[in-house]
Amino acid sequence: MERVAVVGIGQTKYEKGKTKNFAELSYEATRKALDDAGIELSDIDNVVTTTNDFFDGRTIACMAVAEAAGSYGRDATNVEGDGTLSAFYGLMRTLSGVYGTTMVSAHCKVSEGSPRKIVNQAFDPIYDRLLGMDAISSSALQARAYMQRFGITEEQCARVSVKNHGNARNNPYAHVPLDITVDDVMRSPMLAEPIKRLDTSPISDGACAIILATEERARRAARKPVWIRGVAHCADAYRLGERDLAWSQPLETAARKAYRMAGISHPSREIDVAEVYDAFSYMELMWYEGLGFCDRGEGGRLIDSGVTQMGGKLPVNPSGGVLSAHSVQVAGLARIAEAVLQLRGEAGKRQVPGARVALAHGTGGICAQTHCVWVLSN
Amino acid sequence: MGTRTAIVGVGQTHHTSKRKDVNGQELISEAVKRALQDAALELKDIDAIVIGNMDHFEAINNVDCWSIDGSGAFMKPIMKVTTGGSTGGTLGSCAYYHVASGLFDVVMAIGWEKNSESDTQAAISTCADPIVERDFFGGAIGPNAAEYAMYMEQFGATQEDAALVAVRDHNNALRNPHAHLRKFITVEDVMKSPVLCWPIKLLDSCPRSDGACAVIYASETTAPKITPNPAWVHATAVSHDYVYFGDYDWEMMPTLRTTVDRVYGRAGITDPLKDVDVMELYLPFSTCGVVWMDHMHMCSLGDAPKLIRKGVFDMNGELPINPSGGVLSTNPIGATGLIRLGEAALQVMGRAGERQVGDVRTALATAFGSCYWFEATVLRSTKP
Amino acid sequence: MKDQAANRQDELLEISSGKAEHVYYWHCGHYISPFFMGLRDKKTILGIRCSHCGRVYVPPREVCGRCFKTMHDWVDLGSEGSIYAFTVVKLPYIDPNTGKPIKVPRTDIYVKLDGADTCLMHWLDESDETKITVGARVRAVFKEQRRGTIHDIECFTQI
Amino acid sequence: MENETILEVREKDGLLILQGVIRVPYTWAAGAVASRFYAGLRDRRIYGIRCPTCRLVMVPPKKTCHRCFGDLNDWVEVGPEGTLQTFTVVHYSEPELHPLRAPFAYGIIKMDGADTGMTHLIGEADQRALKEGLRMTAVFRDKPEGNYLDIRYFKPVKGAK
Repeated sequence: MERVAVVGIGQTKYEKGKTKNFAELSYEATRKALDDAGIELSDIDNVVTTTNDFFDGRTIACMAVAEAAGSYGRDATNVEGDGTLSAFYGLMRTLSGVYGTTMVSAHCKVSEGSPRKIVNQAFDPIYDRLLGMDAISSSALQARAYMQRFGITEEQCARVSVKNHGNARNNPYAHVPLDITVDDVMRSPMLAEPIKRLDTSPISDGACAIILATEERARRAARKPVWIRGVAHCADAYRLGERDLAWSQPLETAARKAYRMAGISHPSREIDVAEVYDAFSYMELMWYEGLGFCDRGEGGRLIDSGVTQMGGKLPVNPSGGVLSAHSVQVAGLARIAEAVLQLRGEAGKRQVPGARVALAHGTGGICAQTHCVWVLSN
Repeated sequence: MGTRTAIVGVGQTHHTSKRKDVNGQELISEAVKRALQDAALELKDIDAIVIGNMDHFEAINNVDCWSIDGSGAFMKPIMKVTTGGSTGGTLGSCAYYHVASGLFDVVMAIGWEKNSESDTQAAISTCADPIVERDFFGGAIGPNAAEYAMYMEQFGATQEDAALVAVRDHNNALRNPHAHLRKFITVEDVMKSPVLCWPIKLLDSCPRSDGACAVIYASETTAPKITPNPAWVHATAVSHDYVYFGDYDWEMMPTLRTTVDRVYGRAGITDPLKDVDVMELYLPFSTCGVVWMDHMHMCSLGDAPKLIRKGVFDMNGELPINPSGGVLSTNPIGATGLIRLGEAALQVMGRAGERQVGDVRTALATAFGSCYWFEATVLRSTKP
Repeated sequence: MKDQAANRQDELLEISSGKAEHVYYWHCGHYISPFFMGLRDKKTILGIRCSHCGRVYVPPREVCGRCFKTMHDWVDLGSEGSIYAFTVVKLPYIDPNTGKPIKVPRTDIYVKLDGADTCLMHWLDESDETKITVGARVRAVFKEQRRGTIHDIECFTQI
Repeated sequence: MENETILEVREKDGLLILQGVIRVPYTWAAGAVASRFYAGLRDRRIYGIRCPTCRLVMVPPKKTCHRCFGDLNDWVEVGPEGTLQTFTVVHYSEPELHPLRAPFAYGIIKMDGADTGMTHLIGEADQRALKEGLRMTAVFRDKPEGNYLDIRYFKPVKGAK
């Protein structure tokens, strides 16, 4: 792969009930990304937006943000899914030789619709949609399967929540920074066993944008470029009953491919910081395993060891992760943006000192049916 | 420099008004299997998949995830792209960029829709801004009807001119076994058909169809191994400039002009009538087949009716348009733009059967949707 | 591969969504809110001008897509303009807001308000297409009871 | 002129929030395979479909194997009992979605003779006694309607531990 860099990023603060409409929210992120890169829209030659027609309450939801994302007068397209996939498409356009500088943006106002009903629409209308499952109840099936198989405890999951909400206190963009204990998580209301209120991510509105550029174009940007070293994505089977819910093979497959591209053979040693898609606390433990940060079934022990805390050898989600701000399809793009800040050494109070290689991860679908893994370096 | 890319296989369903015998995933798998068969490939040869439709037609969230049984994306990379009516074009260019990036070798684009599963106009009306424009947006017909009313006023075009386009596309469909509507019609039939949105009548309009289409793209190293006659992508372009329907400038059609100017420029086309052998155009209404010809530089502003009356765009004319029967005869919306690309590719590959237009060296396919957004691709039998 | 299991058609089931209702709370944001309040409080239509290129947009929005600059220059466009384009809808499609067929005929118009560069979509109180002309002057008819939506304008009427 | 499609207008800090709604009904074709599955449920029989290549019996059935992409038509009856693979007890209420009142349970049940699990509701169970491996059996709806809830839920087999 030729060298492509992330040269600019922009995020809004993630909150519930943001007063800006889709376009205003999207513009805030794209404007910040341009200013961050020190370039103008005229330097951008194509745009990838990210939408979800159900969350936005309109079909062709990308119409609303076309101007605000900078589509006027330039080639634009739209991905529906996690922001890591739009960024992947942006990367491919940047590499194609047709374009050189790509704006990738995502917005979502989860608070405007009915998220549980919207997630329910991801189930098969022919079969199990009528069961009325949503993200919490379906993920609870996965959490149980995973914890049961490997002896993971609810306290270990709670530790993820404590860590990430605590980290969020250092992130001015985070929605839910909290100073909590494992006890607080354990005592929070039970939603769907074993998932409790504080094991879940919030309903957040927000937007994020990143700018990708070829090596030649990256030289024009004001910031130190952050290089994309490896990216891959992979999908599991659709039906929950056909999947191994306790082990994510597509994550391992995507990670291995991304590592191969990046020349990484020992992820836990070579990666300095990771931003992963922890929509529920148990997920972060599963992703440790799929990403090869530890052996299969060792996710609980890894969190216990403190390795993934700030100050540990491999801090995971210094930003507070998705548990602290979950603006659905924005969340994966935000992981990339946070990884970029880390590699630039501009992550402020959440900076992992001396970070040189960072991982960003996004998921899509019920119980994270698809995974996308990014490896970046400075 | 990116990897040169070609279309090497096309598969589609027999499009029809309602496929009760298959659900969405099963419909998709038919197109996928036919595309694989067409390219003599197996699923394991496909490195990545892109899929698209318009969400509110079937109310299925995360279609990429849902599609696995039909798309064959189990343990493969799959992503969903969507831009409304132009989704099919968006899919084609997404697959193209997958290969052009050098990251994937063989990539399949899948467009599909089961328009029978909801009220098409209701679902499409939700694309207008919900609080400003939705209630005044008569589905897709409204703006196009308004556009032709204006064109008739300005240039003295008639409803019969549009009817000629309807007759051309509908009757071309008689040669296409995959077309949804295959019925011989006359100008009189069109004129007598019921008015939907004045001046657009039933036979001026696209149907709503259930159908799917899959198109396989491959890199310059692999494409020649798959087929001796790949359809090479020479240029692809898009213009998505508008946010509100009220923003559009129907007199100058800037997004259409920008799109075609970009692809003509990139592919070195100066006179489309001479430089292009066949076009598969996303004309959702016969009226578009009149107005848009001007802006595609086939003639000067207002002269399209003259060319149409002369039969320039008929099967045996100077530049045949829509030998497949076009959108007027087949419209599973998320697939429609991809069918244009697939049909254009079949023409270039010389595999269009009864609807083949002689020896095709250059073909152009377009897609249209949303807020007058356009996409276009130029395919050639020669490598770029 | 057979496309149609036509002989078994009668056994083929369909699954219904039932009434399928999805409620949304759309934030009008910082530009559409003043626009709707203008309709509600002053019976006037507000646009916004790009101080860079001079284009006047209605409905107002934050950013001029061409210049990619924030706009601040609000313009009172009054309530009159001309018909840029129109269509008479005769197909009683399902109204996505209600799930019931719309009332037809219904005339949708694109109004070029005086002083604006883009059009506002709305209804015209005339459904006989022979009595409507492109370019005809129209005026917004405001409702008595207004609450801050696009329907504070009842419709447009030809002057 | 009839209109007012906006249900409610709220004003907050000088800005407006409009409550609107989308009411587009859908009718999904089950297709021949799912239709046959539902015909089976009408007779209180649960059918799966076998992939001869992958040697897997999938329940509910599907037309194409997601693993080898082969067409499937080898129907097999499975069950009537199966084992619970994973489950959750739901404590929150979402009346527009949930067919049962909270607290209730969802589970994935692998029917005897099947290789894939079926996600469904769990009823008539001591929720605190649920565990992996529990033997379950389907409870059918009295008047089948031709959808997934023609199985009302799965319940533990009497005396099962």
